Amino acid sequence: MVDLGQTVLGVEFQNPILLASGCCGYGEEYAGLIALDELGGLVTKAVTREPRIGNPPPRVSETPAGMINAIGLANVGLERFRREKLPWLRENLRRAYVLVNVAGWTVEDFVHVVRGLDDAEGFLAYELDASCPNVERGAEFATDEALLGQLVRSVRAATQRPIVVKLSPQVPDIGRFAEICETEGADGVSTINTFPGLLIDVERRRPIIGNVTGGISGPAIRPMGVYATWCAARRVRIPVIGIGGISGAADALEYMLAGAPLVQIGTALFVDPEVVCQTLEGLRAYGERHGVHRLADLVGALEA
Amino acid sequence: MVDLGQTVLGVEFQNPILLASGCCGYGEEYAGLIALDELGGLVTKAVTREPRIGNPPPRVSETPAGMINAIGLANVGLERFRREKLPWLRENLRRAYVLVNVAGWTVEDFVHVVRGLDDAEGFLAYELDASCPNVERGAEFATDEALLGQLVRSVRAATQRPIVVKLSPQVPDIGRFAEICETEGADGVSTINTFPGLLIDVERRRPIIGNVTGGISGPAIRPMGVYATWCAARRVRIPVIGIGGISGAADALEYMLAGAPLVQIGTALFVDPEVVCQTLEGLRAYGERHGVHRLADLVGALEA
Amino acid sequence: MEFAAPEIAGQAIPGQFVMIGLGLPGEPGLFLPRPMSIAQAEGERLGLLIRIFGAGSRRLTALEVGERALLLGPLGSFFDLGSATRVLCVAGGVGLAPFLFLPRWAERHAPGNRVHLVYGERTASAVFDPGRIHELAGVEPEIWTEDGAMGRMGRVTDRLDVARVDLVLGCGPVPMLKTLQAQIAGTGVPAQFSVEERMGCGVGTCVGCVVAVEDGGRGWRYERICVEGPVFSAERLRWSI
Amino acid sequence: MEFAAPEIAGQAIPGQFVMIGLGLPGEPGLFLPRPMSIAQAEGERLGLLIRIFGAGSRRLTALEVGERALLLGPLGSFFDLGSATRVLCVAGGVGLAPFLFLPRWAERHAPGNRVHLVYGERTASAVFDPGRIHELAGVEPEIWTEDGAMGRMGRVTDRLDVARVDLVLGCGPVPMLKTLQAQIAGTGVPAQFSVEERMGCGVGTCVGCVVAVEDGGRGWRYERICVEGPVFSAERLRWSI
Ligand SMILES: Cc1cc2nc3c(=O)[nH]c(=O)nc-3n(C[C@H](O)[C@H](O)[C@H](O)COP(=O)(O)OP(=O)(O)OC[C@H]3O[C@@H](n4cnc5c(N)ncnc54)[C@H](O)[C@@H]3O)c2cc1C
Ligand SMILES: Cc1cc2nc3c(=O)[nH]c(=O)nc-3n(C[C@H](O)[C@H](O)[C@H](O)COP(=O)(O)OP(=O)(O)OC[C@H]3O[C@@H](n4cnc5c(N)ncnc54)[C@H](O)[C@@H]3O)c2cc1C
Ligand SMILES: Cc1cc2nc3c(=O)[nH]c(=O)nc-3n(C[C@H](O)[C@H](O)[C@H](O)COP(=O)(O)O)c2cc1C
Ligand SMILES: Cc1cc2nc3c(=O)[nH]c(=O)nc-3n(C[C@H](O)[C@H](O)[C@H](O)COP(=O)(O)O)c2cc1C
Ligand code: FES
Ligand code: FES
Repeated sequence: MVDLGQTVLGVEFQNPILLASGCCGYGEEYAGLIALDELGGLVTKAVTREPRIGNPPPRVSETPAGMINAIGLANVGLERFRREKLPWLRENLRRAYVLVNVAGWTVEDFVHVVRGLDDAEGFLAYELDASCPNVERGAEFATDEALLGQLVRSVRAATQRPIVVKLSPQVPDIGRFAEICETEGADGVSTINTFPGLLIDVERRRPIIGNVTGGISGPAIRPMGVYATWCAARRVRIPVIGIGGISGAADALEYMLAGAPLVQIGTALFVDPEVVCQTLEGLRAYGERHGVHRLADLVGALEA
Repeated sequence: MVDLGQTVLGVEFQNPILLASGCCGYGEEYAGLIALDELGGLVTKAVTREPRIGNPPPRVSETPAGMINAIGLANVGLERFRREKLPWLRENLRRAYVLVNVAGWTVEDFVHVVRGLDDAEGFLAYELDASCPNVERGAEFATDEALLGQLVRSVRAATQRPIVVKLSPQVPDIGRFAEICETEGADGVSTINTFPGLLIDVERRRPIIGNVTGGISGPAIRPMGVYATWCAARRVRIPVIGIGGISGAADALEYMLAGAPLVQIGTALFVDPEVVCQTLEGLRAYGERHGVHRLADLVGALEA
Repeated sequence: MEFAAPEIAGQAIPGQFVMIGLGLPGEPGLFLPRPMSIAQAEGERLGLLIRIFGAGSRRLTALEVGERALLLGPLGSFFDLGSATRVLCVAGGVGLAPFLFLPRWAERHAPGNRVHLVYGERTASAVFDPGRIHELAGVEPEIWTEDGAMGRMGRVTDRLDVARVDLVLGCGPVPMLKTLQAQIAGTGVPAQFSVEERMGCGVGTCVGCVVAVEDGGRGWRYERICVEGPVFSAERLRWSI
Repeated sequence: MEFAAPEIAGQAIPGQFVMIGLGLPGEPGLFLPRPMSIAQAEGERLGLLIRIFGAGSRRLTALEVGERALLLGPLGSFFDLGSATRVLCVAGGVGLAPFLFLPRWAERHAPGNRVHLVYGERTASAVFDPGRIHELAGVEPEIWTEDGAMGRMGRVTDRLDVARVDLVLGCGPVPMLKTLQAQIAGTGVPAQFSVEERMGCGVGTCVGCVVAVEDGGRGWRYERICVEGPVFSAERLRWSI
């Protein structure tokens, strides 16, 4: 028997597989298709201070070995999330952990959401989506060192729960941003969010996506995600959660070898919800084939 | 008849299709396979001050809808390039234009190569590969605003020939970097170079690439390249050359609609050298189908 | 095209759809699965009517006997016949798909209906064989083509008489549905439209597939086509905003 | 596997290779073309011997009759028999490929050779049918398996007698070639090895496929396997550095 467990953020995850934010709604939608409680956990769709209707459609389309999305953080907002979604998660996920993805445009937005949820039950930690475009001073939190520091510091002061900061790959040196998170008191970072992209319908000479630009995810970005994870993991002691293009056990293992004790699966869920089961089975089979009794021993084991 | 011509960098390119640096050697290698003189032009493999043997193998491998490479700027060096490679280009490319890709680790490296080539014949312009890692102060020229400004300024002072600066996509705001190039006197920018990536052989727990990390190219990065081109073209008046994942006419048109009068084809050449012919035919067919007599009219014609 | 998919076929109701793809790792042009209306559900067999638009549908229609596709469904809302007895189905192009399934399903599950099917295409060459429609759906379609080379000349919405029906069902391109919506407005005849948008998950998690609908008098809101739709009450549709 | 490729087959010389892929847009696991040694060239037909390693070779071996693959070649350097009359070919695993082609080619282009083929695999189940080898190559292979379940037990390099040959040709895994290189060193018998590396372009433009070779006494340098190789004089090989 291979032990898939990982001790991260102060708790024991039964396995390293989480579902990525925005790709599993609030869990409920996938309940009939995926045995959610068999997972390490899931990360909710972003929760913002107010409900958001999101961007005009089309919001998604296909790209080479991936997809583009510009959902525009459509979500039910803090109040309804707490009232309607969190109870379901609390009831239905007993062994899998929930991370609540939080988004905002000002530091105050984030702090407001965190304060509004902090005494509720049914989740372990926050994942701060620091990659919303057009925030204070026109940048993104995840691409501006000073802004990011301020964000993490302020959220840290607002909660005792673990904070994971989700970083953007669109920076020259993601390790530097991971360091800032660590210094300011974050408990982990997750790498990576999507890459900005533009898809054009050349027949109509118009963007395919209603919002013009969107974020690219899926297998296409996996090598970039593994790179970012490796860069971040070498620079900080806090755990790095690997994300980007994971479609099976071999992909998850790349991230783990690069230094991630946990990983998240996003886009691949849309292609085949069975990917979760298959990945877990694949990890067990790998462990058996290689005589690895604790998968945790593989974290960061890349010989480079 | 559709006119594919583009007036850029002070000359008339017979069509917008160039071959990307590092993907067509010094031209000669593809001479038997591609009618080079039917192209808009080609960009040579990087030329550095001294010859370079490059990185240990493996240097290339496949990624989802793309490839990773870590050639390490292996090249014959300034002297041999001038003596052995340039004369062939001068003799064989009469209508297609040659851009010489120049790389280096210090500003002085670039200036040295440019000075060493400037009075030679057989090429139109320089493309500065500003994305070599580990240059002065540890950054890349293309990810450090001050360094990039200094590079362009110095090369500008060294030559009258057109200078195109090849930018890295690994920055939060590529438009800013394009502006710096324009301000410092560059005649164009080209977007994009590869994304850093890491590919791991999980069975052996080792990186697949000898150099550990490499650059990701191919269709996988096309939406990011089109995005970068669109961002840059909206911020500068100098021409933007579109690069990244182009594998046919529709892809080239995405870049043109996003604002690029010229484009470069790289990785797709390895998959099928015929891609060049097919792209040219596809552009003509598109023009006829849409009643576009001058393809140049499409540049930046995206309705967004 | 026909697929062996007993679980989906057994539960399908007209108007519902499936997500069909190649699973992981996918192929160029068909990475994400595509939504397709259920056009037949007989025993263990599921029938789809797929028209070639782009790379995805081209690959799907090239599937060969013995090849496997990944099917998820039945998904979404469906046409609700309620107590209607005279049902008018208006199909534009491949919007014909659900109406190949509906009449026989109605016979079985809501007997006593009279279904009239109006089906239009731009050109005669695009028209799905009327004999085959009759065979599959059990009704004789009234055919319109814009070039007049088959059936009546013009658009399906050119001569619609909604006065003598209890329910109008529509599926087709947005301009057709908008015209239909305008024609029905004020007649008091209820209508249901099946609408399209590019999809990611097909099950409501990605919030990718929205359409603007009336929000109970308080303006409009987006609803997910894959969960709240694809069939919406026509009067609620505000399209993309 | 056999392909109709008259131009390549007509020009091929043993040791040369082709780049074989699916063209654009490719498929998952087979985007870049793969180098494959030419294993047969008869008339218009080109034969390849492809062993399944990873996704790329799996897809290639799944090609069906009628499907099209993109072939570029013949590429690279070749085994140069010179005036040798007693040629020893040492093949490890799928390194057998060029030696399925060489003996008959030699009969035609450099008659008077005696070719002896030694071929090893880890297990008997991996061994390419000896009868078929005889049929294709026209020589009786001497077979070695590490488990001894077929032919002699051990490795091809265990009992090589290079004293009585004029030329040794090797193709197989690097450890095998290194052992062979050591055995030959000092005997004065010339040897040529076909070596492998991951490739991009196959024609010399990307400088992706290098191996370290002796640089005329001045240390070593990298040479491209697709242009200067894949066949190198054994004494020059310094492998990856
Ligand atoms: C609920 C629902 C049911 C559907 N039922 C059917 C059906 O029964 N038969 C059928 O052939 N198609 C149906 N479609 C449309 C189908 O899902 C695909 O969108 C269509 O086949 C084009 O896909 P593609 O992969 O070929 O296009 P792509 O390769 O992605 O793009 C090619 C072209 O198709 C257009 N296109 C892409 N997606 C859509 C979309 N969702 N809606 C409208 N245009 C689009 C693009 O604008 C583009 O011009 C349905 C869609 C929905 C949402
Ligand atoms: C000149 C030359 C001739 C060749 N001739 C043949 C031949 O006749 N028959 C044949 O079956 N193969 C041959 N190969 C190897 C072949 O090109 C592929 O590398 C091999 O089939 C594995 O490819 P893949 O796509 O299945 O592997 P991938 O899916 O890329 O990877 C799977 C595994 O294959 C290994 N691998 C990948 N590329 C290479 C490589 N170039 N060399 C060694 N290992 C590699 C990887 O380490 C990995 O473990 C030749 C290679 C060269 C350079
Ligand atoms: C449709 C969609 C919606 C997303 N929404 C969010 C979000 O709300 N917050 C967030 O931090 N990331 C969001 N992401 C990013 C993913 O969580 C993940 O970082 C990214 O998709 C890369 O992983 P993948 O390649 O496995 O999908 C979204 C991604 C997709 C595809
Ligand atoms: C094998 C290889 C070598 C390259 N060498 C260089 C180089 O020397 N200088 C440079 O500026 N870009 C180099 N590039 C980057 C390409 O010119 C191009 O920017 C990138 O590959 C994206 O385009 P593509 O997706 O069409 O390949 C190289 C790319 C590849 C694949
Ligand atoms: S397609 Fe994902 S919510 Fe509808
Ligand atoms: S494979 Fe490109 S140089 Fe050899």
